[in-house]
Amino acid sequence: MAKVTFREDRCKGCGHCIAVCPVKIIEFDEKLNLKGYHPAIVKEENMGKCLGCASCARMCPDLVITVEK
Amino acid sequence: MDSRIRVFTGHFGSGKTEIAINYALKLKNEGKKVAIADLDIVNPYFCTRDETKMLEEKGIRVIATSKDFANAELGVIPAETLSIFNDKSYDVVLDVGGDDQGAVALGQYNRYFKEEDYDMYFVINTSRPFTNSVEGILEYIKDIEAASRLKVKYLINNTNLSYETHINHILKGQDIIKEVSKLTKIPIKYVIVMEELIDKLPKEIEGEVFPIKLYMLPPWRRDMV
Amino acid sequence: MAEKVLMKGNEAIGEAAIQAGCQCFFGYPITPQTEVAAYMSRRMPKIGRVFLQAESEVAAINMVYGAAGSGVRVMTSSSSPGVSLKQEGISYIAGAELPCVIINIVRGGPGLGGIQPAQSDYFQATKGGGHGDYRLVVYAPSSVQEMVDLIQDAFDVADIYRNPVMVMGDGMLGQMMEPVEFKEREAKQLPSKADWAATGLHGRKEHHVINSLFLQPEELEKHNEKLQKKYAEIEKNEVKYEMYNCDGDLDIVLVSYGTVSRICKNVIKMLAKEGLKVGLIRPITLWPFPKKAFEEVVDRTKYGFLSVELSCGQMVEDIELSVKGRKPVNFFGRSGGMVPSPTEIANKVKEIAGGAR
Amino acid sequence: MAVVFEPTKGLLDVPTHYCPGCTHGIIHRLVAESLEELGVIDKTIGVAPVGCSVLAYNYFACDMHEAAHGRAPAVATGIKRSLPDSVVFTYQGDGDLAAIGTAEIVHAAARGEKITTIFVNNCIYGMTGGQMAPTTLPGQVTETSPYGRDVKLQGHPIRVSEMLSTLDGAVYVERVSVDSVANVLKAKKAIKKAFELQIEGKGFTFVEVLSICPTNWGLSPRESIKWLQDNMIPYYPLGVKKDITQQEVK
Repeated sequence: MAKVTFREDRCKGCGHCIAVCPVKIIEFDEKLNLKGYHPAIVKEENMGKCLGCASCARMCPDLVITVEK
Repeated sequence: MDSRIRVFTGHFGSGKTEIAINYALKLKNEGKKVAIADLDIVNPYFCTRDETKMLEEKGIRVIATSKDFANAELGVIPAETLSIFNDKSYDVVLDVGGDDQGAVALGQYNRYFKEEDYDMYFVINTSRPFTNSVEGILEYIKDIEAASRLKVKYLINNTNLSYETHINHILKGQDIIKEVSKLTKIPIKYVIVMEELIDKLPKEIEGEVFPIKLYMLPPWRRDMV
Repeated sequence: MAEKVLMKGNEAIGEAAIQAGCQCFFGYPITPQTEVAAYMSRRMPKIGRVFLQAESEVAAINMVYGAAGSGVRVMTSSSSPGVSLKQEGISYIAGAELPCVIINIVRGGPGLGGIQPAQSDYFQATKGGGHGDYRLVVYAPSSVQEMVDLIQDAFDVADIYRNPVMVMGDGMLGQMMEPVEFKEREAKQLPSKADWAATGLHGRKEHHVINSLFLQPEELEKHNEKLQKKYAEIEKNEVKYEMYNCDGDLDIVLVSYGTVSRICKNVIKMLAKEGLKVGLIRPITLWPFPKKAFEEVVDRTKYGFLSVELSCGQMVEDIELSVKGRKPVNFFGRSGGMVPSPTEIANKVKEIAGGAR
Repeated sequence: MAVVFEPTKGLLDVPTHYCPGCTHGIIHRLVAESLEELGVIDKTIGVAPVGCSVLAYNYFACDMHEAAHGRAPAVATGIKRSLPDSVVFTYQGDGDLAAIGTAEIVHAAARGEKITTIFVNNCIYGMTGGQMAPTTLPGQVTETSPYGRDVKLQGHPIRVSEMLSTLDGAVYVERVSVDSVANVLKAKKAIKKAFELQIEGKGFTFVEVLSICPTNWGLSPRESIKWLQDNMIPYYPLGVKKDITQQEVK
């Protein structure tokens, strides 16, 4: 049981997190954030697959992600 | 008996150059054939080479970096210096740059100093900050002997405070230098004094009183003399 | 009273800085100021302070920048070409409003110039030198004793205004030996550095940033206005000058700083014998320039002013700005490392006075 | 649930100016985390360069000092010598460190200055808009090498880590990369070790980090990562170039 939280308004939409997620549950949101990006998110229904490995957070240049397990 | 080659060393700013110039003039007055060599690689101005004209007019041979290069900061020794070791008809005065950094320039002539006796003088001004104590002076003697690979034979008391020199400065310096002399067994050969103070010196002072005239004066003091 | 010692100007600079509490010295050898570094290298380690020979003047001044930002008293020393190299760092230090002391023992220029005494750095010292609207306080002592006294002032003034201060001497002053006394000075009440120095947080909430970059034009302009206000304060409070033989009616007033001013004093004595009444204004601060000294004598001076310099008239413009066209401003100088004799200067004075008659 | 990963306190909670995907953000975080974990944020002074990371002083939570282009190691020297108990780092790009500041970095290393330098190498000048850097690869097109860097005309790239590792004053020199999670972890280890050795007073420590510049390379962040892996790593091999603690063990 793990959980990732995205501070969506800090996200610049670079996609590094999406590329490194081992279970491929991160995707760009259809909505735009305050800056006009499609921020990275994990949909509620996919959160169960999260391993809590924090790969996404480690590749994020913008301190968007917090990971709990 | 004095040696033909006199080497003036000492702490930077101790007054070697003035003494060397005055000493060369004294030798000349005694009728000798005199050469003075400026081996000062430390100071950019106020050097023997600045007085070349005056010395040559008096018939003294000056060995110094040519005027063309004197301001090039090359810190080089004139090649002619060797001639003073080879041509033994000269009485020679060597004006060496201050401290061990200046004395190191003597090292290259070590071979000649081994072959021929020399008198190395160590000039002391106890109004200078690093040579105001027995310990300070001993340290400089040690460093300069090591750098030059030569031995100090005589001490010179050149204690002064430039245009503010009082007789008490010289006497206080004399006390310190006497202590150095006692510890090192190196005798005090000269006490340097400006002519106007000669009469104030006590008669029984150790060493010969050597009156000097100053040459290394800034322009505003030259014209006012 | 402390006992007098005989010191070379350059050594006295080192000792004066040490006594003023200079914690760090960063330098690079260049004639004719190398003895400053030599003196510091001998003394500083023995009293637990920092001496470091940098790889260049550029590095040295940036080390000063770092140390000044850390809140310690710091000094560097160089000569004209080296000071040119330091200008980048000096501009940053002025921009970041940090205190430090810069010694400049001037030689001839431009380019490599020559090592003999000169005053060829008047422009680079007083008109900025580096980029940007900034000023250095510039002291120009004329004796070894005055140099010692002014270095102690320099550290205080640097701290009070958070501004770099230059003490500028010609090579003669650096190389000559004179008796000096290191006077006991009353410790001044100086502003604390705790509210700006980057020393590590040590529990402080706000992080301190030493910086001269302002991204918004409005912010930079505001910063420049603040600097200008500070410079106006300095102009009001820190002007120093000497007026010599300036009483009564005067034929000519010489204007001269540094060691040349000592020659000028001889000239004044010489000319007095010939019936000419000559005064001397000796700026001790080159910036701020002692404009008010000219107000005192301009109306009493018959033939005007003569700037006597070891440069090609770099000070003349400042004198003209002070005299405001009310009297002629003449110039006599030697450059290339040549020092004028009293007779040369006296002849020039007589030429001006005679020509006007 | 326990927190596995959260933003470090070594960085202030402000968004950075860096382009999307720029790995400066990762490298900032690794430095800040190291300082936080070593408990030294309170006595650290960082020196920011001129270059894309010129505004680094706005992001690090410690005291900061901005330096002129290339002069960070000299500024850091001044700071460390006046405050010897502090932790001092410079954060410099390839133009700053390997061109205009070559003398300063070489001599800081040679003196064994007890500082840590984080050297961000992305083969290009970012701040001024994509000109050739000393580290630009042979054949690489930049604004000022429009026909590709011709080593016959423009000289060869400098492998700074290898160069500095020849100096006795440098005690730890490693080249790392932030192109993958595994390499980010290695980079973190290297940076933290560099600070540890500084704190132990061992000497000059240096970590070169291969980084990307999507904007000036004209590639997407993902393409940039691949370009780094395919082109930079072969020319700039990763790994420890010097480690006196290892030599001591031997």
